[in-house]
Amino acid sequence: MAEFEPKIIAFVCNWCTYAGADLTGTSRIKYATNVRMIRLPCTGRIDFMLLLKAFAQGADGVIVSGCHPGDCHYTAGNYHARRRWILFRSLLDFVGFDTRRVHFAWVSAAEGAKWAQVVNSVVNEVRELGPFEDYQKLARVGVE
Amino acid sequence: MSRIGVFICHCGENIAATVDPVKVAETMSRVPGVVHAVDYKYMCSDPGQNLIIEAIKEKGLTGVVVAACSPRMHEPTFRKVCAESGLNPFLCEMANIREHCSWVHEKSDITTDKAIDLVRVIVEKVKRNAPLYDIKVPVTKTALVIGGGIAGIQASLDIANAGHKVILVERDPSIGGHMIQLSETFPTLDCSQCIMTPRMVEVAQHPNITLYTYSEVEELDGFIGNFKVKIRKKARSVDENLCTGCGVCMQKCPRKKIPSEYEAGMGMRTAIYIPFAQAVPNKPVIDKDNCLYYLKGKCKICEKNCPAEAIRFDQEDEIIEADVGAIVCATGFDVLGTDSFPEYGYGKYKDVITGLQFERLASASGPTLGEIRRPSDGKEPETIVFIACAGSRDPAKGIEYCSKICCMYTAKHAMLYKHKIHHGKAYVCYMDIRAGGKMYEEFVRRAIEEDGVNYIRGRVSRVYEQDGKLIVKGVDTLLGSQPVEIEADMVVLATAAVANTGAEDLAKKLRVSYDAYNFLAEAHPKLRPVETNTAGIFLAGACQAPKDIPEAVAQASGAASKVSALFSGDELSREPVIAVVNRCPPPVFSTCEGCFICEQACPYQAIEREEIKTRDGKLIKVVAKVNEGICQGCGTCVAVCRAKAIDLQGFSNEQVYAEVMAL
Amino acid sequence: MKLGYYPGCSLRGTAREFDESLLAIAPGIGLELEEIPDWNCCGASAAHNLNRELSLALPARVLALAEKAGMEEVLVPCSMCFNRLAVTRHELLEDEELRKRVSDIIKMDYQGTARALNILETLGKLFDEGIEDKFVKPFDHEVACYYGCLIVRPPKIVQFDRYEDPQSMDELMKKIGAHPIDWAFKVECCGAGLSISRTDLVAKLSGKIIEDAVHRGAEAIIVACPMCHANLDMRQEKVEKLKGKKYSIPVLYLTQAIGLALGLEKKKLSLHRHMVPVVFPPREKPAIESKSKTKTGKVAGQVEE
Amino acid sequence: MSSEAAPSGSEQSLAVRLYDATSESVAKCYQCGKCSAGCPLASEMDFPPSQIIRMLQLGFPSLEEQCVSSLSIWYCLTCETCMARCPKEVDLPKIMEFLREESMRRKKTHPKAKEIIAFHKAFLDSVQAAGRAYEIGMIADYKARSFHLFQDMFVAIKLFLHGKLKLFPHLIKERANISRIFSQTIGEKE
Repeated sequence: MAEFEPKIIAFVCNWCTYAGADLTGTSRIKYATNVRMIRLPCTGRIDFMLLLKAFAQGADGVIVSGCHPGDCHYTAGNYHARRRWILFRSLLDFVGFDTRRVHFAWVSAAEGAKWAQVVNSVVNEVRELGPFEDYQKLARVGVE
Repeated sequence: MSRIGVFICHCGENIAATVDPVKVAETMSRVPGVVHAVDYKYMCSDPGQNLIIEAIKEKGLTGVVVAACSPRMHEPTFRKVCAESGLNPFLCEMANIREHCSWVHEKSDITTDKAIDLVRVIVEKVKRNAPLYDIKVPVTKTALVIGGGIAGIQASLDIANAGHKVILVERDPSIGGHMIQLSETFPTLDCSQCIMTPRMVEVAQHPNITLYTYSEVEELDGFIGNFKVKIRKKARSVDENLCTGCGVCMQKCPRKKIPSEYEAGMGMRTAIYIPFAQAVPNKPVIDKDNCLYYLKGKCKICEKNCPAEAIRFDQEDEIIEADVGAIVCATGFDVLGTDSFPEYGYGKYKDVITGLQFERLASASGPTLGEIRRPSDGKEPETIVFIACAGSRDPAKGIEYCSKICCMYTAKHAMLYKHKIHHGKAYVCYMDIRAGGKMYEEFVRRAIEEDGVNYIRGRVSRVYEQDGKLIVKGVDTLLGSQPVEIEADMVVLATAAVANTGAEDLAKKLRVSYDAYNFLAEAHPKLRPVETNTAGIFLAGACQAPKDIPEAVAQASGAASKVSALFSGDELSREPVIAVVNRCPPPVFSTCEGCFICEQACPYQAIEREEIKTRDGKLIKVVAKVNEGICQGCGTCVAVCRAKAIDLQGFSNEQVYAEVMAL
Repeated sequence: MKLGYYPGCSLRGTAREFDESLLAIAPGIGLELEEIPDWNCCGASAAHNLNRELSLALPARVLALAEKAGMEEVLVPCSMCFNRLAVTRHELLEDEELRKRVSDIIKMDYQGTARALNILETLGKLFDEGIEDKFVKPFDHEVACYYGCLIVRPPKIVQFDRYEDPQSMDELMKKIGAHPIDWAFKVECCGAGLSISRTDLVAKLSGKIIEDAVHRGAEAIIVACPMCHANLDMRQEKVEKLKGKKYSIPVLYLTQAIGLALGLEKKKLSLHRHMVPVVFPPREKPAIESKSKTKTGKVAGQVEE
Repeated sequence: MSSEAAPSGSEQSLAVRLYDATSESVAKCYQCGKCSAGCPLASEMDFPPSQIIRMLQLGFPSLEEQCVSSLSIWYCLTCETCMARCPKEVDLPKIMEFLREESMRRKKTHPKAKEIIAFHKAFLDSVQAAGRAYEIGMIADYKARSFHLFQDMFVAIKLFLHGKLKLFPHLIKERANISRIFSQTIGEKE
């Protein structure tokens, strides 16, 4: 079987990271194809159930990326996101979820190259971790 | 069942080179709900757009997905296309298969597969899009201008001349600000009062301007186009309508030895006073802290002598409420207290004065009628030393930043001194000369070359008095840092410009942000210098940072034009991407529990409280309500809502989850 | 008030009159002093001219000793010692790593609880407790209060008085009936550590100070620092040579002035140890004043005899 | 910053080593000159304080050489006037202290500083020996070092007559402790 290709879902804010990824494109910087981007107005919009949903859908890793602290288009959204993430992560830890599969990043509209590098590094890291099957297993248990 | 049309763009080779559009279109056509899927070389071209228009008409599409470049590029284009053909523009979305796919990956099936995923995601979203309509906010076409200095005056006049109403609020008894205190202005040396007073009169007489002096902004509510302001009109103890400004009261007032604010302490005033001859309005106020009647309960001499019987000791503060659509903040600056400079002996030695005090000495309307005389004994100073950066660029005792105006006004001071006392010696102890500006450098050179002002590079360490002389211990860093001692008759400190007192409180009242030095913060340092990050509130003049007159005036006109633009229509219309609280009737079933976590999360204080009552007015519960004028649509409230009672139009939970499920 | 006491070397040598006069007035003003056992030299300007760690280790030992003796506040009359102790405490508390290193050098663990008090703030506190009535013989003279450089510096660390134009000593002097003059050299440097090695420079600097004090009609210079005293008193001859003038203006430790006001006789205050004799030429005054000031005449007289 | 540090470290610029040793950065200084303006001895110095800083800022070996071999660093009275008034709160006394040590290590002390160093050494010797400064011994020692045998003789005699000079040093008990302090810092008495 060919090398495992992880499936990465990225939740990005419209003003910084989405634009940053556009810049990656306009500057033709190549990066791994594994990532699928979902555009939101602000990382503050991210309800962390979305992350669980992503994993339930078979994602092997998730990227959450928004504006740098202080640069939020909505002044404070990214702070709220970060605060909630800190709590949420400890919950995930508690239930034995490998939080290395969730990657938090700050990519501004000017950081095209950084976006490519973030994606690549996450893809490699998750490739190391291998496919995420715990949920499927659990689901199956539920079925049987 | 939704009928989605999918349009795949080749963007010439830009997409087609690495992604196979045909395959994408073909795959999409098999997605349930997709009734139409085509690819074309240039979707944004007229023929491309026509494909969409026709499809909408023929197939009766309920949603359109254009898979092409970034929505940041062409979303408006395609939404317009939909609108023209009768489809609600918000039912049209773009899948970004160029910047996020074709340009960043090599040609391969994987790349095409990714493109397919990206399109499918948007298709699933659009299936759940609801028609949205731009939000219209009415605009009250009255501007509030806070601060009656040159910036506030300029802004008021510009807005008023554009045909809009203006309310100008000034804290002091008269408008005029710092500029009216100045003697002559650099680099042209024209008399400040001569150019200022006509503007002040114009303000007073302008039909569109309502002037409230001796007043302050008490409270502000509302949002862009719809602010509600409370203004406290402090009691003057004088009936302005009766008072003729004859000035008898001031002649009779027994309290004559009160340091005048206008004269920066170089002259005296009475307890009932008009700050200066050209004051607008030319009506006195009673300074309650110094008036014998208010202090001791007896005197009332002014009342006895007032021919117009205008004195009102029992007058009380008045609260004026007004609706305004925009606000210009022009509260100006203050000069740093020099008590932080014991080594320069300000306050200890009479003849060590501040730049502002020198302005009064040099001003024809000043206490010495424009003659430079030292405060201690009224003698003409034979030798005068100007110390630059007294407080500026001094993190230890003053402020870290450069006050910007001092280099120029110090050069002006030295020049004025030389013009008035030809034989006198003028020294300027400076660190750097910062004379960036039209005709500024030339001005400084003129002071040095033509008027023979002696510039010494080096900070002064200490000033002390000996035998009636002020010994200035300086240094010349251009002479190998040799200590230099000057026996001066008078020393002038170029005191730093700092944020005005109360700037912080005002900023909090207006909900605009301010920097570490309490200067009000602009929305963007380069591209939005007159806006604040609160929509509808603009900045003018030195309340934002130290500025000289031309800069302050320019920014004031800038702010005025922003306001005029805002007032050009009867309504503001804005994108409907905002949060809404679920309110399915009957109200009892509103899923909002009223926990108001959203209230704390909202960066814009856009969450309001709404009481749900029965018909007979019994309170059922309090729920959240989003003020659509204020909400900017970040969606933070949606994420924190436990009951999932708030949703974000255009990025609803349903839509976003559907996107994830599509992967 | 009970305080730890660190006299420092000079108060046991060239500046013994400072020590002696302080101990002499202590009971009178309700001050109880307990000397730090086995204290050592603070290193003064020498140590921190030659080696930084030494300049910290020596004072650190003193402070550590005080701490061991359970002293929280230590009176340090010599302002050089005071400066060294205050700065050392500050630096060690700022930099834990440094504190460990120094603690290791001195083989004692200095925690930073013991802190140095200078003579001015100490007397200030005592005088606030209303002991004016004890000053039976007002020290009725025009005096120039000379603070020297180190008692108010570095402002950020010592955080005491107005560092450019200090007032604390002037206040003390007013309380004992003296008339402090307003002059310009309160905190100018006298030449301090160069006293022996570069007398010429010292004479130059001290010259300015004496000149201004005399010029503004001071009858005495009041000091709170052995260095200053040495340079203004011991070196006054040298200064006179340099300036080609005779000043012979007495230089008193403030403790001595206070002692005189308390009515102690000059021997107990070791006025005899000065190079410049402590005498006040009788001032000719306008008739009206002379009445009110007759008492003064006596005081001056007693000082002279 | 103890004197054992190898002189070889001097390949690094003085400014950098100064920072490592005292966390004082000369880059802070913007050369306003206020220190030189206030320094009581600026006019006597070969390089006024602000110039010393400037030379460190530029950091050319030749300039650093001039710094450590300057007379200024020995004339500094550590009266701290400069620091009290410096707008950037540069701790000049500390920097001077560092330069003096450097000067000694490089054996580049200014000839005119002979007496000053001699005095400081003498002072410390007496402290090292007795734990406290002991004037007669100190002065004798100083004269031996400085060869100013007769300077101040009269003053000394006067001092003695005024009972200000004790014939015998006061020895503290824990002298071992003191000598440890010395050996740990400036090393053995030469």
